[in-house]
Order: sequence, then C-alpha cells, then structure tokens
Amino acid sequence: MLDTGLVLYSAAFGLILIGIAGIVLSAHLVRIIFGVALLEAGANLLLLLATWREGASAPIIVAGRVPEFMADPVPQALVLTAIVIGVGILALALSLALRVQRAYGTLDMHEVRQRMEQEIADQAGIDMPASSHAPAAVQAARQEGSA
Amino acid sequence: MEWLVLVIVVVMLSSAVAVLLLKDFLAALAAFSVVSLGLSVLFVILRAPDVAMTEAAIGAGLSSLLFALALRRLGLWRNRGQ
Amino acid sequence: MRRLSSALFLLGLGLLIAAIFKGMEFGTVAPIAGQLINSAAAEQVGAANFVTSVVLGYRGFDTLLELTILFTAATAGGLVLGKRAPNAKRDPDAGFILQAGADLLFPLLVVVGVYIILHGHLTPGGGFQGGVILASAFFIPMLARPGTPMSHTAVSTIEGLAGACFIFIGLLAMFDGEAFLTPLMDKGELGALLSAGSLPLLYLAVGLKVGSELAGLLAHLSESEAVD
Amino acid sequence: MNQLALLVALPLITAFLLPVINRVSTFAARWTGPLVLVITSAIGISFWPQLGDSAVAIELGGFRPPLGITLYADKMALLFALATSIGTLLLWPSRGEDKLRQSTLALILAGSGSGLALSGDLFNIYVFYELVAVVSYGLIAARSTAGSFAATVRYLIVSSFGAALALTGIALVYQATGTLNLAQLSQLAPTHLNNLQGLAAFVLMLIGFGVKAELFPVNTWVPEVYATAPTRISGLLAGVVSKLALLIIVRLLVLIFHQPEALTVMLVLGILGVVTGELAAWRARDFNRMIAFSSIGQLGIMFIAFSIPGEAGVFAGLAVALHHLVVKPAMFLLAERWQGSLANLAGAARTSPLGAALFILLALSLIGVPPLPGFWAKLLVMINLVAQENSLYMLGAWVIMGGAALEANYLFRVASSFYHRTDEQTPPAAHRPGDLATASLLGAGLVASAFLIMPLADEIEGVASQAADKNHYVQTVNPEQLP
Repeated sequence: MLDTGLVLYSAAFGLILIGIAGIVLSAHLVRIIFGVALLEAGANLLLLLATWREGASAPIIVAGRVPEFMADPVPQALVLTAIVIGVGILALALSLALRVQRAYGTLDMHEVRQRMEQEIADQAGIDMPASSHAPAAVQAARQEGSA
Repeated sequence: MEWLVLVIVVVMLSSAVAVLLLKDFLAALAAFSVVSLGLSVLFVILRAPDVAMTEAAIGAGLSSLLFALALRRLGLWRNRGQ
Repeated sequence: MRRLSSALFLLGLGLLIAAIFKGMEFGTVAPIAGQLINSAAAEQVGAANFVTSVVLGYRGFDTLLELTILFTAATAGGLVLGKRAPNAKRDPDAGFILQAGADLLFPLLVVVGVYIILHGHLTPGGGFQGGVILASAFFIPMLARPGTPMSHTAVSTIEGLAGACFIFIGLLAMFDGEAFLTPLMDKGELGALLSAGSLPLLYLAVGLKVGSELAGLLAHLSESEAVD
Repeated sequence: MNQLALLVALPLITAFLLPVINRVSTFAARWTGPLVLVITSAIGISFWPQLGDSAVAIELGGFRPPLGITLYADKMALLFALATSIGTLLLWPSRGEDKLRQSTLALILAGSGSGLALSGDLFNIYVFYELVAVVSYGLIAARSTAGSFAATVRYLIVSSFGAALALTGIALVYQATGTLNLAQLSQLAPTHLNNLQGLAAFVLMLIGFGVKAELFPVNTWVPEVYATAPTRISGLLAGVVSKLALLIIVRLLVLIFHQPEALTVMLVLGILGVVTGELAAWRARDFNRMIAFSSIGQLGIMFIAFSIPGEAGVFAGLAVALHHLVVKPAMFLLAERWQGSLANLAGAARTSPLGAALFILLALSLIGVPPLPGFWAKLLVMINLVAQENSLYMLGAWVIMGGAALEANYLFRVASSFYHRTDEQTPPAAHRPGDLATASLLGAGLVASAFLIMPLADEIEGVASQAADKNHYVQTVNPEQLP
C-alpha cells in the first residue's frame, strides 16, 4: 500500500528542490554552500535510484555464493565518484569563503558583490556612480576608502 | 521496511529544511550531518554498501569536519551567527 | 523584489519536476551495462566486489579523473590560502582528554584505514573510504597539539608519487599494445586476498593519494591563523 | 591508435609529478610543462590525416562498450583537443608569484580539455566538465586580489549549481535508457527519450553545461571573472574552454535529442544571449568587460547557428566557433596592458602602433568585414537562418545583424580613440614583446586564413559532415546489446 519507490524518488527530488532553494534564496555565503551540498546529495540519490529494483541484493560475492539477482553496480561507482567530487569542491569553496571574509569583512553576498564591483571599477579607473540603493553601511565604508 | 524508509526520508527532508532556516550555524551543521547520515542509511537500504560507507565517511564525517573548521576560522562560533 | 522572482523561479521548477515525476515509471528499464557487468565481471576482472571492478576496471578512467579533481582542489586550496604568516597566532593546545585520546586513536585509525584499503576488492569499501580514515588519523594529532605542524613537503610528495603510480600502472598496459588502464597481471582465484590482478595496487595508490590530499587540505584550513 | 589516450594521460602524470620535479630543480619544473604540451600537440597532429576517412573509437581498459568507457576521436573532437593543447601552450600563465601551482593547474587544464573533447561517455563528460571547472577556479584565484576571490566564489556557486543540474539530467537519461554510452544512447533515444523526461533531461544538461559556454541565464559570472582573472587565463577560458562546453551540447543534440523543442529552447537562449551581450558591451566602460560581454554576444551567435537543424547548422556554428577561437585570445592578449578604462586608452597608437593595428584587424573580423573570415562565417550563418523560412530563425538573423551594428559602434569608438591627439594624459604603456608576439601570430593566422578561405571552408565542411553523421558514430563504436 506504501510504494517505497515513490517515497525514495520524492526524497531525491525534495533534496534537489531544498538545495536549489538554499542557493537561490539565502544571502549568507555559508548557507549557499550548505545549499550546494544538499543539491549534490539529492542529485546523487536520484542517480542511484535510476535503476533500483526491490529485492535486489548487493553486487558482492561473499564466500563464493553468487546472489541470483544483483543490484546494478554502475551507478554505485558513479555516485562514489560524485560524492568525492562534492567534498573536493566543498573544501575549495570554504577556503575561498575564508579569503573573502578576510578581504571584505562580510559574507553577505549582496555586500560582497557591491564591494567587488566597486573594486573592479576603481582598478579600471572609472568612477562608478554611487548606486542609489547601496545600503548606508557601504556608503560609509566607501567614504573612508577601506579595503 | 517501508515504514522505516518513510521515517528516514521525513527526518532527512525536515533536517534539510532546518539547515537553511536555523539561525545558528553550528545547529545548521548538526542538521546537515543528520541529512548525510540519513542518506547513508538509505544507501544501505538500496543495497549499495560501498556508497553508504563513502557517504558516511565523507558526507557525514569529512564534510562536517570541513564545515566546523571553516566556521571556526570564520569566527561564526562565538556570536551564534549574527 | 529579488526574493519574489526567486520564489517564482522555484515554484516553476517544482511544477516542472512534478510533471516529470508523474511521467516516470520506476525500476522497469533493464540496466544494460549493469547486467552485462554482473554476468561478466567475475572472470573478466576477478574482483569479488563488483563495484570495485567497475570503479577500477570498467570505469577506471573516471576514478583517475576523480583523483585529479581532488589533487586540483588541494592545489587550488593551497593557492587560495597561501603561505601562513610565521607569527600567526595558533590555537592553544587541546585539553588532556583530547591529547590522550589522540595518542590512543592514532594507531587504531591507521590500522582500520589500511585494512579497508587492502580489502577494497573483496568487501565493501576501498581506496576512497580507507583514504578518508587515514586522513582523519593524521589530522587528529594536529587538533590535539596545533603547535606541531604537519610537514607539507612529505604530504605533497606522497600525493604526487601515488598519483603518478596510478597513471603509470595504466600506462604499463599501453606498452604491450593494450588500451590505457587495462587491468594487468593474473586474476588469482576469486575472494583471495591476492586476487584481481592490479586492482589492489590501484586501490592502494588511490588510498594513499586521497589520504595525503585530504590531510593536506584539512591542515591548510586549520593552519590559517586563528580568528578571535 | 591507443596513443590518443596519451593526450589526457601525459599532462596529468606531469602535473602530478611537477611538485616532486620542482624539489629536484626549479628550472626543470618551469620547462617540463610546455615541453609535454608540445609532445601531446605533436601526437594529436600526427593523428589528423588518419581520421580523414573514418573516426576512431578507443575502448579504455580493453572493455567493449557499453561496459567500459570509449574515447571517440573524429576530426571535430581532435580539432578542439588540439586547440586546447596549443592554446594552453600559447597562453601559458607566466606571471604571478606561485608559478609552480599555476603551471600544474595549466597542465591539468590542457589534459582535461582535450579529454572533454574526446570523451564518448555521458558521465565521463560530466567528470571532465567538473575537472575543467575546478581547474578554472584555481587559475582565476591565482591573481589573489580581493576582487578575484569574490568573483571566483560567485563563479563556483553558479558552476556547481549547473553541474548538479547536469548530473540530475544524466540521472534522468540513465533512468529512461539504462546506459551511459553516447552511441547506445543514440540508438535508444527515439524510443526511450522522445518524451517530456527526455526534453527535461536535455534542458537540465543544456543549462548545466551552458554555464561554461556562457549561455544566457547562467552567464552572470562572465564580466566579473574576466575583469579580475589574469588576462591570459581569461583568454584561455573565453577562447578555448567555452567552445569545449559548446561541443558537448552539439554532440548531445546531433546524437541523442532530436525533438524540435530542444532546438527552439537553444535558439531562444542564443538570441537572448546576443541581445544582452551586445547591449552590455556597448555600455561597458572598461576594456576587459567590453571584450567579456562581446564574447557573450559571439557565443550567443554560435548557439543560434547550432540550433539550425541538420549538417548546415553544425557547419555554420563550427565556422563561427573556430573564428572566435582565434580572435578572442588575441583580444585578451591585447588586454594585458590595456586593462583600464576606455577613456585612458586615447593615443594608444603612439605607444604601441602594432597593438593598435592588431586591435583594428580583430575588430574588423569580429564585425564581419568582407575579406576577413569573420565575414564568411557570419554570412554562412545568415544564409542558413534565412533558408529555414521560420519566423523565429528570421528573428535570429535580425538580432545578429543588430548585434553586428552594435559591435561596429563600440569597437570603432575605441579604435578611433587610439589616434586622438591628447597630450595632458599619460598614454597607455606599450605591450610586452611576449604578448605582442603571440597576438600577432594569431593575427597572422587570421589574415592567412582570409587568403586561403576556399580550401579552409571545404576542410571545415568535411569536419562538419563527419560530425553530423549519427550512423557513422554508431557504427564506429558499435556497442554491445543485451543478449
């Protein structure tokens, strides 16, 4: 009466949607990185569910006994690679977040973007018009010419 | 067996939502490792022991360690995520 | 305004996924490669764990690229975090419990890690999982005593050599006319420790590389100067 | 013919060993990289005549497809693999303080770029794409200014978001067909992928792989990254790596996804890309961002060209892609010294006359002035667009014409400022001989191809017809079927 496949697929798509919501809606960089990690976890689960069937047994021969109906080993190898890719990129993202926080003193992506645009403009020597909706804090920061 | 899967999935999805909503980053990190653990148990149920070990060792273990180190260095422990 | 547009985007995406969801039927399509491998892996590659025969034998190229991604992430992380200022403030030494625990845990973790790497082709687990355990084994003493830094030269040498061994084993096959990354040496009988030809060697190289790389990454992250 | 795998294996093993070689002698570490790239380019060029009559499929690990992974080398794939190796060789990152790590990353970029062009397995393409992405994060952040870290983080988020979408698309394809080998997928596609799930998988992979091909919705990272990254790396990313991502999308279209809606989605996104790219370039006020936005516009034209069904589309798109492959790195090499605002470029002709002349030559070719190859490429696209007799394709033609007009406006605004007589301002610095030499080499290549345009066109037509021939692909690989 309760279809496990339906529950598992909704879990995979649910994780993907929550991950995308995390990336799109949150402003703090660490929370966006959480969102990216959740999105990748959801995609991995979906990849493993692709050819899953009830009642299959693990594709490992134990003590010479070959199970008669084995699960598909290919997506297991793919998800193994995808998980390790995810942790590699996570480590790089956190190192970059560390350097951004040390350079700009904040991890709020709107402010980081504002400061970055300002720095690119100063470096290129064009005077960027103080955009009207820039929050007061950024205006003050620009006056004392910090960072 | 189906009820076990349903419980794990509900716990996993709710802690995934909690990761994004919790103000304090340490709590969010705890919720994230719950998601990884739930995922690892699901992989065992899906007859993928290799992937379950990888997800447990790397997803729950190493990623949480990386996040904890980064949060420690970002100074987001003391002021409970302003 | 931005939140509204993102919320709308999410709603649209949710509807699209729901539409796909309805159209999907689960578990009816036969995995072509999967069934062929399940029937042929025992004698073609000779590893008891078919996932290992896929990770190192049939799709060994993916695993090589996987190692390169970790190597690139470690190199880029080193590039981003840069050299440590010599006078940077270090964390104080950890309490007695962690120090005693670290000394006790270190040998156990190394043994478990090496066991999992060496039995990769027989039981679940392998180079990646064993490598992560080795990385944490080498990282815990650094948590206990931040004063004693890990020597990065040793880590990067092991990393480079292990990666080069993996590719060298792959290139060996090309010297006698086979394709790149063909499993070598005799397969031995299924389930024995010394079976599946060059696969255990490949997983040993993977384990050492992943272990040293992740230990280096963790060391880089924890060594950047302590905030507050 | 197994030696083609060396195009990927040699740069990777050298990259792994570079830190060890560096401990032995820094001189060796500096010159091993370029030497290895010369070897791989030589291997690639030696294979070119062999591919004349039929493509080559290499079964890695000696396993029959779809069990193992196959590398598929036809002329188009080898052309882009060679472009990556030679491009990385020409644009070798020589500045910056951490040279060892930059050379390691550049070697990995060369190896993974040629692998991405040659790969014939869907998940293998995803892993190569992720590897190229991680390498580009490292190379962009090599400038280690605050702006470059912020730009790299934002690029990392957009690219990881895209890669996860591409992985979801691959999961949907694997769920529908049960295989990952491109040849087997093209056999199963008409029956299994001809529904909403197939179209959704294509759109997810288009957006996922489109991040690096600067596709419209996911190219917000382009201006920031090309303004803050080292200019040689920007040239490499804009010139070579974006074409590799485009090559994958073309492979997917030619081999697997034949629904007309797939082409329409790509056409619409291409048109939006051209409109936003050219308008933003027209409004840009500094050199780097101007050429960054113009590269979005050019890639939009390529998306429009490749969305034309059949072999004509592949031919037109390939012509524009190869032209852009030569022009954009040269433009970025000129940007090495002209990074700042367009205002203080006035009077640049006095300090570096060759640089100014090169800029004008490249601008003329970009706009599409007759003798130069840019004109022939755009003409080809326009003819094929008009031949479709479809209102959307006509709109594409009008948008390309409008884009060309905008390009003429902002490129000549800059070119004319070179010869203004301004005394009070300090004229921009002259170019370094190294950059000028490479840029003029590319310029000379452009002029040479203008003269021998006819044989070149036939060669590209041959490449395009071989690439667009689906049955040839399936026969060369001939995957095993279930018993």
